[in-house]
This record gives sequence, C-alpha cells and structure tokens, in this order.
Amino acid sequence: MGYCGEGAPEKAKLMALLEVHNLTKYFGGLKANEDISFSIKKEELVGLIGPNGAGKTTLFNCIAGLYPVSSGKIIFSGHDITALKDYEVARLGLARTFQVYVASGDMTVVENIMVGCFMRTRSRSQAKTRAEQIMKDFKLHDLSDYILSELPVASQKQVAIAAAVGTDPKMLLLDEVAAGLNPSEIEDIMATIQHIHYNMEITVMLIEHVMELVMKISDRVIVLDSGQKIADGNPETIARDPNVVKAYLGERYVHEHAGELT
Amino acid sequence: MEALSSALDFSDFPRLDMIIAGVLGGLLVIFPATPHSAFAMATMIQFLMFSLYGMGWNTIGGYGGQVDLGKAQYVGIGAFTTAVLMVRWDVPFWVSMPIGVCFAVIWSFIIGYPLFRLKGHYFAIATIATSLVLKDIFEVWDFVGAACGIEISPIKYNPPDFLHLIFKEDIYYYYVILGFFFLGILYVNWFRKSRLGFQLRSIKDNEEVAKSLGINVHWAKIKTYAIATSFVSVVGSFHACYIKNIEPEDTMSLDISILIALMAMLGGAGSLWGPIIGAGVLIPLKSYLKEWLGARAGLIGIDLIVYGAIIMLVSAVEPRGIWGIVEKVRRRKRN
Amino acid sequence: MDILVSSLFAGLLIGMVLAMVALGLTIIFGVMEIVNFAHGEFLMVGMYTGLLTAQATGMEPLLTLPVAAAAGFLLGIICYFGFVKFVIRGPMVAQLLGTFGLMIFLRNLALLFFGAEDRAIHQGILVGKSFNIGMGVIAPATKLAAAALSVIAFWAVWLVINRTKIGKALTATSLNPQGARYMGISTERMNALAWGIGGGTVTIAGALLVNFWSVNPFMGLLFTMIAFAIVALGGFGSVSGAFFAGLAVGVITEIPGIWDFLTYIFNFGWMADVPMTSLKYMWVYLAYFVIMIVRPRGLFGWKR
Amino acid sequence: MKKLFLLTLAVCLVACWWITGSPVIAQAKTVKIGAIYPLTGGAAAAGRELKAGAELSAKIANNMMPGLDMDMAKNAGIKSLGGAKIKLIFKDHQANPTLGADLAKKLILDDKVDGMLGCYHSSVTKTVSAVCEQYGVPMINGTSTSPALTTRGFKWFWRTTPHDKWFTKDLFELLKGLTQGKVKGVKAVPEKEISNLASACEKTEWGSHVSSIIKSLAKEYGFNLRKSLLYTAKAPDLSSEVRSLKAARPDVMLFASYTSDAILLVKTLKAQKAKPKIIWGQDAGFEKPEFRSTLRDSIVGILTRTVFLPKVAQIKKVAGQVNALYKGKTGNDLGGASARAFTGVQTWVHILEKAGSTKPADIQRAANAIRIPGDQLVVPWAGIQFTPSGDELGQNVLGSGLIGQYQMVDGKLVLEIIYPFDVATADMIFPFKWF
Repeated sequence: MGYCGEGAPEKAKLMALLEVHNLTKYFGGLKANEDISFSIKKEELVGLIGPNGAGKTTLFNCIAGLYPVSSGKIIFSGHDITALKDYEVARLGLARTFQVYVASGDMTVVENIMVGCFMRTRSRSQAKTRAEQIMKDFKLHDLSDYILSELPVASQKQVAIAAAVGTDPKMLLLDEVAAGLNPSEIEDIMATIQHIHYNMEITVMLIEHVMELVMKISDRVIVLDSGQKIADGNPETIARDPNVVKAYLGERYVHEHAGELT
Repeated sequence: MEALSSALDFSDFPRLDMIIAGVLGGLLVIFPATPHSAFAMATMIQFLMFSLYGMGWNTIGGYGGQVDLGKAQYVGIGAFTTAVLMVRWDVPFWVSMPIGVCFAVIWSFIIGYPLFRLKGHYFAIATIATSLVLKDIFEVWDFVGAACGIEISPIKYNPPDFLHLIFKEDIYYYYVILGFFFLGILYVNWFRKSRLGFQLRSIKDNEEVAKSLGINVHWAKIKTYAIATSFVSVVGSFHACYIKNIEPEDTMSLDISILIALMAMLGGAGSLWGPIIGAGVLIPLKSYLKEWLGARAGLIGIDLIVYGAIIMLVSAVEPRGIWGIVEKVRRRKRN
Repeated sequence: MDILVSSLFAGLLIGMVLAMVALGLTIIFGVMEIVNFAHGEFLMVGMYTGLLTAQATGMEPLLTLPVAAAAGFLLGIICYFGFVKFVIRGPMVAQLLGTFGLMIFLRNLALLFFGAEDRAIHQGILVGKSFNIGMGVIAPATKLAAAALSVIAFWAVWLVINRTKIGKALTATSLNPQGARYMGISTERMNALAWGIGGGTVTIAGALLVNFWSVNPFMGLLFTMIAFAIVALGGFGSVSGAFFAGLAVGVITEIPGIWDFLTYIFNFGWMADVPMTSLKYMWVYLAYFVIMIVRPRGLFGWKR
Repeated sequence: MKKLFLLTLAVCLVACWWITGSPVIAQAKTVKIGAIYPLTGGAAAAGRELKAGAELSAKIANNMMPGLDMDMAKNAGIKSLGGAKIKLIFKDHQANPTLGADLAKKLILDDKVDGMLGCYHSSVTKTVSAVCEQYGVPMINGTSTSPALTTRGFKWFWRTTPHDKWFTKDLFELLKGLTQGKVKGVKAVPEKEISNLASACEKTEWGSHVSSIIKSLAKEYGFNLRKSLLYTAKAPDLSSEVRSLKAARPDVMLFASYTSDAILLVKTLKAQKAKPKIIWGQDAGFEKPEFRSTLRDSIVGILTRTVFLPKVAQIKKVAGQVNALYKGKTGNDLGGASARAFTGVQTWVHILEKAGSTKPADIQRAANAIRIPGDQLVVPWAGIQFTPSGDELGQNVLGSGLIGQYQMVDGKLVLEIIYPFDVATADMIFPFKWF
C-alpha cells in the first residue's frame, strides 16, 4: 500500500528512523547475520522473531554498536552509526536492553534509573525528578528504594526498560523482555511496552519468543532464520507465510500438512 | 551551588549513623585537649592520613570496583614534589602541594589510559607493576636524592612555620590533616552522588549495561582514577612535611599500596564510611600490637599476622567489609 | 663479548628455575582462574624448608627437594581447603583481598619463626665449585644442577598434565568446570590438586634457589611479580608457555650485563653512569606491564 | 548492628585514650638515655652486639669495678649527680627511618629521656637526630659513619666514631703504602699492579656516600676506578652485579655492605672465580660473626676496615679487661659495633660527670668542652674531643680507624691488624687468593 498523497506531518512521521543495509556479521568462520536489510519508520513497533540461533541478538548488538559489523551500513535518524561505539549510539537516542540482565551490586531502583537520566543532564536534582516521573509512569515508585539485585526478575526487567527510557531515546531495542516471566508478568510488560510506544511515542523494536505478545502488539514483524531475513510484514501475513512456518516447524511438518496452510 | 549542598547533605544515612559520626567527629576535634601520649598522637595522625588515602582509593576502587594496588606511586609523587621544591627552592607547602597534585594527575593519565584496558586481576597486577617501576626509577634518580631520599632539615625553619608546614609539636600537624580529613569526607560525599559517581557505580554493576546507557566507560574510569590520585598525592605532600625525611623505600613501597587498599576493603569498599572504619580498626591495631607484642615480647611481625588473619576472614565471610556486614544486618531488620 | 655471553648464559640458567617458580601460578590460574598473590610466599616457604632441613641434617641441599615438595604440596592443599575454597565463590575483590591476606599472613609467620635476617647456606659438595666453559662463561655447579633439576621437574609435571588421567581431568576442569562435573570429575578435588601441584612445584623451585640465593621473609613479593610477568608472557594457564617465558624473563634480569656489553662496545661516558644493576628488576615489571597492554592473552596464551 | 557501631566507636576511642600512657615520672638518681638500635630486622645481628656493648658500659658506670683502670669504673653511678645511675631504654627501629623518628618522639615526650644514643644505620640516625634537634635533646652517635651526619650544623648531635671519609682515606694510605713497601711482610708492589679499582656499595645513605667518597679519593690518590655500582642490600641475588664488577678486571675490589649482602657477594665472587688482588670491606657486614661462621675459610685474605679488633686487647690494657668482661657476658669478642656502642655510653658518662646536671643546656656545654684521654677508651683512639664549630660540627676529631685482614692462625680464623703500619700484628697476605 502506498502512503503517497498524505499530509506533510504524516510524511515526517513516516520517514525511516532506522535503516539497515545489507548488514553481514561473521564470527570467525561462521555467519551470524547475512545481508540483512530493513528499515523502521518513526513510531513503529516492530517485532523481530526467529528460532533460536537465528542471529536476532547478534543483529541487535551490531545495531547498538556492541559488535563491529563485517560489512553493511546502519543509518539511524540520518547519522551513519555503523562505526560508532555503543555509548555513542546510545547518546544519539538508540537505547537497548539486554536479554539476560543480572543486576549485581548495591544500587537501588531509583539510582539505576537515574543513571539513565544522567545521560542527558549533569544536575542530580533534574535526574532525580525525571527518574521519579518515569517510576510513576511504570508504577515502580513503591519499589524506589529497594536494592535492584534483590528484586524478582520481572521487576528487574521493568527497571532495565525504565533506565533505558531514562536516556529519553528516539528508539528502543528490547531483547526478550518477556523471557522467563509468568503470564500476569507478561501482561504488565506488554502494558509497559505499549505505554512506551503510544504515550511516550518511542519507536520500539523487540526480539520476542512469546508469540501471542509479539503478534498482539507489533505493527510489523521481521523474521530471521539462520542469519537471513526470510519474511517482513504485518503479523497476519507473517503467520501464514510458509517460509516462516517452515522455519519454525521444519521442512517435514510442512510437507505432511501441506494444504492445511494457505 | 548544588554541588556544595549535595556535599553537605548526608540525609540518606539513618539518624543513628549521623549521631555516631557527629560524636566521633567531635572527639577527633577535642582529642588533642585530652591527656594523651605522643605515641597516641602519632597513631591518630597515621589514622587520619590513611583514612584519606582510603577515601581516595575508595572512589576508583570502591565505587568503581577497579582494585588498584599501585597507590604508593602517587604518595611518592606528592611527597617528593613537595620535598624537592622545598629543599631546592624553598617553595611553601601550599604551593608545592597543588603542583604535586598536577604531576600526579598527569602521570595518572599517562598510565591510566593503557591500564584501564585491563580488567580484574590483570588490572590489579599491572598497577603493582607500574608502582614498582616508578619506585625503582626514583631510587636511582639523583635529582630526587636517589635511594637516600631527601631530608627537609628542621633547623632551616623556625617552627611553627605554617607556610612550609614545619612544626615541632604534632598537634599542628594533627589539625592540618584533620582539616583535610573533613574536606575529604565532604568531597567523597559529593562525589558518590554526582553524575560521575553514579556512572561509576553502574560500571561496577555491569559495564555492558553502563555503555548501553551512554556512559563512556574507559573515560569515566580514567577521570575517577585521577580524582583518587589527587587525594593520595595531597596526603603524600603532607607526609613529606610531617616525616621530613622521605625515601622511596618506605614512601613508595608496595606495603603502602596494600595498606591503602586494605583500609577501604576491610572497612567496606564503595561506602562513604568504609575507609574511615577500616583505618580506625587497622591503624591502632597495627601500632599498638607492634608496640606491645612486637617491642615488648619481641614477637616481631605478630601485628601483621593478626592483620592477615583478619583480612582472610573478612574476604571469606563478607567481601564487602565491616560496613557490608552492618548493611546486611540492617536489611535483615528491615524486611 | 665475554660479559654478554656469560650474562645470557646466566640468564638462561636462572630462567629455567624462574620458569619453575611460575609453573605453579599458571596451573592454579588455569584450573580455577584465581590469582594467588601469596605465590612468592610459597616460594619463600620452600626456600626455608630446603635451608633448614639442609642445615639441621647437614645433608646435601639438593637432596632436600622431596621434603620441600611435600611441604609445598601440603601447604597448597591446606590453603585450599582451609581458605581459598571459601573465597572462590565470592567476587574478584574478595579473591584479591583474600590471597593478599594469605600473603601477609605467611610472610609474617615466617618473620616470627625465622626472624628478618637473610639466611644463606654454604654447604654441600657443589659449593664453590664452578666450571669454566670458555668465552668467560663460568657456570657455578649449584646453578647448573638447579637448572637441570628444574627442567626435569618441569618435564615431569608436563607429562602428568598431558599424559595421565588426572592431568586430563585437570585440563577438563580448567576448560569447562560444569562439563567436568557432569563427567563425574570432582572439581573440588581438582582445584585442591591444582593448589597442591602449584605449591609443590614452587617449593621445589625454592629449594633449588636457596643454594645460591639468600632468603628472608620479605622476598616473596619480588618473585610473585616475576612469576606474574612470566605467566603473562607465557599466557595465563599455559604450561609450556611458562617455560619459554621463564627463559625470556631470566634473560631480562640479566639486562645489566647486556648493558655493560653495550657500554664496552659504544663506550659513551654516560652509559657507564646509568645504574643498571639497581634497575635489574624494573625491566621485569615493565615487561609485564607492556605485555599485558599489547598482548593481554600472553604470547602463547590459550585462555583468558 | 549497634554492636558493630560500638566496636568502631570503641576502637576510635581506644586510639584516643587507650594508652594515654601515664608519662613516666623521672625519678631522681637515674639518668634516662634512650637507645634506638636495629634489634630486629636485617641488621638484628649488629643490634644484639650494640645492645650488649651499651649494657656492659652502663653496668661498669653504675657499679664499682676495682679491676678496671677506667674513671667510670672507679665509682658507682655518676659522682657529680650524687651517684645517679644510667638507665638505658632500648627501642627497635628495624632499620626504618620513619619508625625511628616515631620512637624518638615517644622516648622524648612519653619516657622523658635526658639524652639519646644510636642508631647504627645512618639513614635512621638522620631522622632521629632531626627529632632530637627539634626538641633540643642531646644525642650521641657512636656507630653511624655517614659523613653527611655532622655536616648539617646540628647543635644537639655529637659523633664519637670517625666517619667513612677517614676510613676510606686509611684504605688509600694502605694502597699507597703497598707501592712504597711500607706494609709489613710485603715488598714494594709496582703501582700499575694495583692501580685498577672497582667498588660496589649498598645504595642507602651509608653505602652511596661511601661510593662517592671512593670516587673522589681515587681521583685524589691517582688510582683508576674502573667501575662503581650501587646495589640493593635486600636483593636475593647479586650475580649480575658481580659479573659486571669482574668484567672491569679490577686489581682491588671495594665494598660497603651489610651482613647478608656481604655474605652473598663473597659467595658469588668465589663462584664466579673473580681474581682481585685485594678485597676490602667497609666494616659493617665484613666483620660480623655471621660473616665468618657462614663463609669460614673462604674469607682468608679479605681486608676490612674497623675500629676495634680483638688484637687491640693485646696492645691496650683497658681494652683487654673490657673484652674479657664482654666475652664473659656474650661469648664473643668485642667487635667494631659493640666497642663503639660501649664508647658511646662511656662518653655519655663522662659528659654527665662534667655537666653535673641533666639540663640540656649544661650537657651541651659539657659536650662541647669534653676531652676524654685515649687511655680511658677501649678503642685505639687518641681520645674524644668534639669540634664545637666549623662545617663538621660535633665530630670527634681524635678518632682513627684500623684495617684488619682475615688470616688463618693454627686453624683459627683471626683478624690481624695491618694498618696503621706501626701497630701491624702480622704480615699482610698479598695478593689475595681464594683459600
């Protein structure tokens, strides 16, 4: 469908925020990402799915500047961030969370979020007020003074997201925020993500295994399999895409149940 | 003047702490008025000096989690700058001290840049190496008196000389270092709540995450290392005027580095009071054990044996030191 | 010319013993990634054991090796079960702090028992004998014997690590403790064994060194640093690497001689004034620092 | 939780009030003298000698000793002070200057001593004398030989022993004597045969000064100093130092070493087959009992400068008597350290007799005016008299040194005097060879 013929503000809203061109990443011999290209528009909520070892997290790390890419180009809001260090990328407004985030040390919840806020301000008081604001939005204010590492995983993930939001980013990369959470916690996380996306107007890209979550909240889903992008479209089409099904269920199953899916 | 207010603001500590701290602070101020032996006085000055060393170490080693075992080289830089300037050109302490800090900071940048590419054990050992290298250089460098070191002749000045910090009675030295001590506490109190402080603590927690939050980890570490350095260097300058005869062998020896680190680690690295508690426990223990068992019973080294035992115990039971235990107990009380 | 050759020769000789010193450290590190700051103190214990047994029994100092080895092995095991065991679970800071405590403890225990005087032995058939190999190279019999023995010991350890079942188990533990545990290897016992071997080898080195060097309670640290330098150079956890690195460091400690040689060649006035002999060990520390910066995994490192 | 706070509280309190030691009240009839010696640590051996020597001297001063031809043995205690007894308070500085200074403060302020004694290591003497100078407490130094000590213009510091410049001069006199055939039992040696020197000195205060003195004197006497190096006394190994000495092919090797490094040096020299014609040690390590007992016959022929040898006992009557007492007390003969410590205390006694009070000012006056005749002393000096002015303030001008050589006399290792030539007790072994 073409977006042509719409208003200027619309245009501004819909121009690409993140563009990835032919990104390829090798680890020594093995190919983690091969020739991946996609672009994400402002205020989109994109899901990135794929079977284990498909190279989703590697892709994130390349975008966030944790790994140097082997070849390809990454543009974020007009800047070429291919060669930038991770903290430089973060300062440009591309925040991310980690798949396994083990909090250690003695920092409290509020302090953790303040670290994020300190990226934009030097003043402690400003950072503090901002952090408190965020905690209110995330319904974390009653946890404020607890040591993070002593809280349950769910809260830790919430705080991690909150800290990332504290850097007030244009875009947020969420890596398996729902992994290892129970349904009700997943509900909360989902609410949080949607809050970030709709109320805070932050573009979100998330890796997720919990399908109902992805399918429910994503505007668009990108599917990786063994390092390659095999599909890209809205949830409904993805769900029916034979490649995707193959990727998830395997060749044989698809052959046996041919016909059931069309 | 946000910095000042935050430096003076201890409100995040429980009232009990503040009361105790206040009482102890008061005691420190009135101590010289009480009847005391010269030995007790010397011990107290040692205690204050090492608390300051510890505070300095604590910024990088405690809040930043970078175990630095090379602080003695900065004691040396501070001490020798002051001594050389005073002996050769009669420069007052209050001038030579900042100069010493400059030298120390410059050196800290020079070695800090490569040093912080290392982590953990590798970093710790490398700091020892650098410190020993500098010591060996000083021991053959005639300009700073080589291995004989430099003597600030007491008869060239007529005490009390506040400009050159040459006194006869220790009480003057006591109050000077006490002043530095309180300033140090305020500074660290500001630091731990400053942007850099927060960044450092999050680096200690998890460098990946810290980077993802836009922190330039390498640079943050180097900056803090310089801060720690200037602390140590200032006390080093004071040491020169207090001892009046400094040699690389006992000013820059590794034992100093170790002691500095131990003060903070034992008391509780990464907490404001940690280094002070550590020094408060170890220094009297050291000197009095030495005095009693060492000199009397001829059991030389017994003090350090007890030391070693304590250290091993702490590291096995509660790595976060005495303060760590306190906090643990508290938390158990709270929930 | 003579001075150069003889220095290099002496460097290699002492290097073999130094390699032996570092062996224990690298094994322990390889198996459990803990840096033992008390390593030099282990060496000191070895030297005292050798010295005291030799003086007490009046036997040939080189024959005290088994005693020293046994002592070191015990010391290692005791340290592990009595202390290290509790520290390895803790954070890195705790390990540093802990092994430091161990260092201070052992050092001053020695001070208490043996006093601060340097001790040296001057007995045995080898004392005072030395062979003139020519080119000005004079090899003291004690050093020759020490070097030879340390090579043999090194080779033996290397065999144990690479050829025997236990050795394989050790390697397995070092590569992947989890996996090793699944394979039914008791990592606990392997760690203890590593400490045992570590202690044993370094005390042997001590008993060798005491034949021509003097010992005092404070000497440990120097050797800890030397051992670190060697291990860094040879690669943390690499046994064969340690040997060659040892030789290299041995030569580094002979830089004064090499400098003399250069002085005689170029014969600039200022060269003679450089107090190289006082800077002897500085080069070792410098080497460590530089190596760590440019090649953090060590020259032959296979593990970090 | 409270407990822990109370603990820290307690410890800090301790620091304040714990040993707020009841300052010792100076009771009449004793003169307290603080003696800071290296009783433990690397030089503990020397420390024991020093302590023994000083104690013996105090004992003689405090009691009548009929069989002894010394003034201070004539009466018990100090007559002019109504028979006040000397009380020595020993402290252990472990060769650490900073610790030494602390101890000095403690002695002066807490123990209220009337005077000080010590400290063997020149580096420690430096800091301790600085403290004494500040507090105006008289200090007599009997055993530190760094020339720098008396050039600082201190008004409360007197040194009885001759310093290294003199001792080193003695050596060069001996070398000159060799070339002129003055030495007992050696006919004149051609100059070129002993013209090449090499020196190795430990690198603290004392050694580095000796090194520079050797440099200047070598120039003055027209010898050719091929190599002069400094080394760490604590180093476990000195082989590279020795090799570099050897490479200079010197005829004469000069050392300034403490005990353990002296032993190590000689061992390594022998192992390296070094072939100097003369090996000379600047006292300290080279005349300690440990040095002999460890190396035994391999030191035959080595020269050492000293201020006292058992041989002196044969020449000097007083020395003989004191040596007998000392031997009875410790089992060893008097050595350089013990004899000089003895003399140090003796000097104190004489000064106090003269002063007739323990007021610092009187002591200062007495010390500057004192003149102890040589026949009172165990050491072979012309006497004790301090320079009251000039650039060598408080240095004893009547002291002198000896040079001894280890020789085998019917299976026993003894130090024979070979310089000054007139009191030489044996033929010099020249050239030196390994036994």
